Amino acid sequence: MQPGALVTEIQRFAVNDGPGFRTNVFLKGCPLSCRWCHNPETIAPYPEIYWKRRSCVQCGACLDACPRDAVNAPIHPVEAQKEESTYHKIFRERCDLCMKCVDACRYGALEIVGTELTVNEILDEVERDRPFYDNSGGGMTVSGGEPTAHPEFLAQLIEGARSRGIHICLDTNGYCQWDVLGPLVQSVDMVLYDLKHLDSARHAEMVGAGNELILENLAGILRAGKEIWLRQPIVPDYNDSWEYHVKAAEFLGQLPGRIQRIDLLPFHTWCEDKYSWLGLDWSLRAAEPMDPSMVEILAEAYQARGFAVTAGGSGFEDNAVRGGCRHAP
Amino acid sequence: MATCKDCKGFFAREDDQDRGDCVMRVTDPRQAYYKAVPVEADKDASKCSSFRKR
Amino acid sequence: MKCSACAFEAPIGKFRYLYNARIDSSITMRQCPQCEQWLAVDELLGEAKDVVNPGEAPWGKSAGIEGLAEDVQV
Amino acid sequence: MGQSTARTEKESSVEELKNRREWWFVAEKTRSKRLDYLRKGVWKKGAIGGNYAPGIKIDLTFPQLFIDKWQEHEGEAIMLQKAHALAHVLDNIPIFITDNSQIMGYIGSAPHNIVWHWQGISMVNEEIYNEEGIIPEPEEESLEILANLNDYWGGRTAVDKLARVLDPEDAVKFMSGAIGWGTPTSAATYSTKDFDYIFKGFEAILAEVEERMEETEEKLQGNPSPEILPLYDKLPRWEAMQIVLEAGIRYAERYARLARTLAEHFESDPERREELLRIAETCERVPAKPPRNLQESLQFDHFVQVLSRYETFEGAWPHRPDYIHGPYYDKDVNQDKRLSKEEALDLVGEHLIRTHEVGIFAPKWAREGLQGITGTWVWTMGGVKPDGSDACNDMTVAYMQAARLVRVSNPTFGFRWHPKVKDEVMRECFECIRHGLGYPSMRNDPVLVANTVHWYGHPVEEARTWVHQACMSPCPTTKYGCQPMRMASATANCAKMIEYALHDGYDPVVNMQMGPKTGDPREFKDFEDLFGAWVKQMEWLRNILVRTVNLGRVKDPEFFGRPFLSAIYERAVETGTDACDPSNGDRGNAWVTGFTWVENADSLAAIKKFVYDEKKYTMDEVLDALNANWVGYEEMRLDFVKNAPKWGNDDDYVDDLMVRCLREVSRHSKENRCPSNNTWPLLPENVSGNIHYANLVGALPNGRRLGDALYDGGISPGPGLDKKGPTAVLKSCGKFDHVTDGRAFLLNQRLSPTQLSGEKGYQLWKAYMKTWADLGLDHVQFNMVDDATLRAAQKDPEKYQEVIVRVAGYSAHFVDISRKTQDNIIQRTVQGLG
Repeated sequence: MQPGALVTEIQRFAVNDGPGFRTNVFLKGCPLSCRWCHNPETIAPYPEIYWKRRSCVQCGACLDACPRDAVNAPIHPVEAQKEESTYHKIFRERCDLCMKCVDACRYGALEIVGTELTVNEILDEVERDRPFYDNSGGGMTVSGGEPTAHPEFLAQLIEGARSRGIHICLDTNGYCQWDVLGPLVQSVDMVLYDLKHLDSARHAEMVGAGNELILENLAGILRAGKEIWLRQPIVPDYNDSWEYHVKAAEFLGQLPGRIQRIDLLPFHTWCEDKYSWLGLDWSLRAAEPMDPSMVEILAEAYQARGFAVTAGGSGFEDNAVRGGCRHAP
Repeated sequence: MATCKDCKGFFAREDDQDRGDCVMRVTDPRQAYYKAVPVEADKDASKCSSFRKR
Repeated sequence: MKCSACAFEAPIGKFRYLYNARIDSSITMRQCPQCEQWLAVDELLGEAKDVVNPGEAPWGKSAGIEGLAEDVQV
Repeated sequence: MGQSTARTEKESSVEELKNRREWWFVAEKTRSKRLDYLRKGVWKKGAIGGNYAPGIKIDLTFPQLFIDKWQEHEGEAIMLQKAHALAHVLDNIPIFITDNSQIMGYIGSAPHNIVWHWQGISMVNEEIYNEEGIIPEPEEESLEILANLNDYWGGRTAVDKLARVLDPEDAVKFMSGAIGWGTPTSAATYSTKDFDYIFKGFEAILAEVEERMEETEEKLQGNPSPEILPLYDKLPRWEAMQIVLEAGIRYAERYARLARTLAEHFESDPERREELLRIAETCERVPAKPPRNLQESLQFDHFVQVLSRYETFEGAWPHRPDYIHGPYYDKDVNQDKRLSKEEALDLVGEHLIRTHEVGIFAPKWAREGLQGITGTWVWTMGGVKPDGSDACNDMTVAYMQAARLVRVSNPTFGFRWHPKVKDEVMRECFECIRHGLGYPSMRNDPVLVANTVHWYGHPVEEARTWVHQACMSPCPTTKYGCQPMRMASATANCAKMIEYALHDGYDPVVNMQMGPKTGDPREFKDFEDLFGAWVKQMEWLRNILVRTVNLGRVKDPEFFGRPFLSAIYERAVETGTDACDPSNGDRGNAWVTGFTWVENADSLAAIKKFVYDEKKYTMDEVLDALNANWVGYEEMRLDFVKNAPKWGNDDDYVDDLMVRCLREVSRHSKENRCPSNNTWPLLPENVSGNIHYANLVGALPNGRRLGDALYDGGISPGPGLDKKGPTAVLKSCGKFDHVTDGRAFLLNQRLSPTQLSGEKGYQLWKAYMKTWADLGLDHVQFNMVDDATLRAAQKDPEKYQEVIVRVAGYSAHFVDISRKTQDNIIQRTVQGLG
């Protein structure tokens, strides 16, 4: 039996995560805890339970099934579904994730998120969209969570994809020792690299760790000459000022190598359901989603320094489309 | 007796003066158009609501 | 099953089946034989959950091309 | 100040409207005044919610003029009798010229009138009494006219006559409504037309007819022999052709006369006066003689379409206008510079409008199937020339641009994609899709040309001339390729195949033994037994439909008669036959339209997995659940829906079954033969049969109950059951061969405007289409989920269960997510950032 890793989703037809049509493999587990995280189900390195309030009829079957009294008693579904309701089905602190409640649910309201898959299981699925990769310069994007949190598995996944001739994109937050990250970076075709804040204290405040290692690794990747797209999530009142981006552009311009593209990703709140499905409170729940035109203004700070920059990070922007398969003769 | 050929809207055919077109302007709720219906020149027009003496 | 509009009671089959909300959900539309009200029914529990008012196109928009170029006239 | 500022304001507001994707208003602001007037002048002829718009009236002048002459010629050969009646109509029906218009011809005596074709089925004729509001005033008088017409035609219509020769058992089953629909007669039909031939001009065809008649009369005077006996019947047919062709020329001359009268006596505007004189000149020239410029070619085309729609109910509009008119556009705009691009666009836009405004009365049940439109008028664009080179031209582009300006829901376009299509043309297609028109549908030309050769043996050069015969099926437009009538009246309700296989041929919905007895499924020892039963039911169902339609086709010249269509069919002119007579060299281009097809694969897969592979349920349990319409078996039903493999997820378990089913049908398609001794392939599509049959198909193992809508689309997965996204759908659909496994396969896909905005949207779509082509699919059409739909989905979630929002890193059923998120997604959609 091959070793496996927890995967939350293998998403085909991804068009904003590297060049062309891609299949995103979301590995579960992340050492950082960004406050705006759009995939909160990928943070914990173990399977979790989604409770989808809109599917729940409050029948109580899960309550009967739970051996640890970790299930909240039924209330009227209308009450539970109210926008402002804080009701959640599972008491997370008492739950040991035995998943008996999920088995008992007949309405699909309880769902396990995180399935252990082997390298071959993942790649068999990824390979299914090969014709789309061939026509768009696409391939597999390993994402998370933080894929480098599973270095051995990731190395095998990359090796497997390479032997099958699949273009590989590593989507990483860079929070990883260089002796682990370096070889991984070397083995992929390109890197999507997150940059959250240049000020380490501000970084730590929102992300849960300082940025020194991340900036060091960024320089390392550039020195190695690997193709890299820098991804900057733009969060209101955090890293959305013009001055900040002028500085960031200056900083990036001085790094020891070329950044092929900078993607500015405007903050949105589409993930708030995932927080509520997990029973987590989200500190940014009340924040307003960002007006995308804001990002286009910020982009000018980078263009002024000659960077290729996108708002939204599409894999089909002019400068992203490579046309055809890299394996073509 | 008023006949079609006495009407302003009657236009005899070049190849046959006994026949012709009765041409009318019509305005409906969406558009305006001219309508033509073939008629005999000697047709009784005394009951025609759109008869206009030439 | 009991009609949530008029409280008429009969086996579920007596409530005329109309259609499903979605093939993979257990909520269906049925009609009360007494008051003719449309009901949203949970087929798992055999219970009327709610009264519903039918829309013009009960099956939703067809996924075909028809009608997409709306014939709007101002 | 003044003009330049005003222009800037106008432009910037157009820009704003574009950003807001308010395409209707963009069109209104950018089209010419003429097109704006003509577009807004259209009386909407399609029914909304089954009812005609206020003000729409049935044209009674037409049937009355017709019957006057028809009765006068009682007893003559049917084609001749009809020719006299039609000529009388064309000579006397009121005609009109709308302000600003340049293309003439309308079916009916006023713009708000629709024609009623009463010669098809008397049962349907009675439907007209159930209509409110469409009987012209004074109502009492009109009703009397209608009653007299119905009295006369009762028992005399084409289907009435056909019903008398059908096998009674077939007739009962065919008419049960459970297994098929359609009318096997050319009284309700559609035909492909060969404009290479037609554009010779009616005078040239008349000369040809004349020659044939002289030659034939000579033979009749010569040595008596059995060979000359059939010639006696040909003479009245040729005479009929002469009568209608001459009447067609006179009909055009009436417009010429009116235009001249207006120019000389009514019009004060010198520009319009000139236009009227040009109209007069045009209508004096065509259809008598070949067209010389774009206005003449469009006018000729439209006269032909109008004339054939006076002859019969044409429910589709097989056409390839860019190919036909392209050379004239090129000459006028590019070479002679007689027309500016804008002037040409006005003509092209009006061509769409003149087509859109055609209205034909249809009974309520048929209108409900075609919400909002008169017929499925799919025009064919692009493609290749007979020599295989790219046929796209400036006219292709002009039609796409005009479509975005006039935004009509009918006609729509089907685009023949091939590898040599230029990028600029692809962009035009994409713009139409992006503007939410829903068309063009994309057709894979190399695949469909090969398909046409495979099934009917058309020579490849001829196959390359194909147009959409109706919505989907390619048909060549050559002398022997043209199809005069709707052989697709063989329309199969395919879900019945699996339903009958599970009920020993008995139909539990209409309560009668329909198909053959294929055994009690409880006795089946393995899946192969069940599949064998399915094959037998499939064969039975196809056989009864094909038998009926074959008979209808052969009898059509006797029961209906097509003088005009025959006069523009080279092979009919040459042989003195009715165009519908299969003996005149017709190569056949028949197909069985397969409604509700995908349920078969999903149902078979569910049983194979749960009953035979995993033995999770017994056949007994399955049948009990189905017989109870799943009531009391909800948990089991959900298991069958969610945990059985479903088509469209790139899952070989069920996809292999789909392929196997199609291969069985294909084998049988070659065993069934049409009157020209050619094949009968299956063409899965639904139009709106998925709704129509909701109450006629019982519970199935895919989890449906009697009453539920069936899946939409011919090979589209069940709504909400395609869990793996659009690429997986294409992959599934690419597993069978679109050349040899069937005639054509309708696939609907939704894309979000967010993904398709900007240049990146085009690049994405292009790469997607390239893969679609590589996978060998023959068809795809895109439905953009616009923000209006999403707003409506918020208001009535139960009506929009299947709307899926797919954005970067996130996708969900729209109705599953919270209100706030929905609002945000709509906002994003409007702003257009991926």
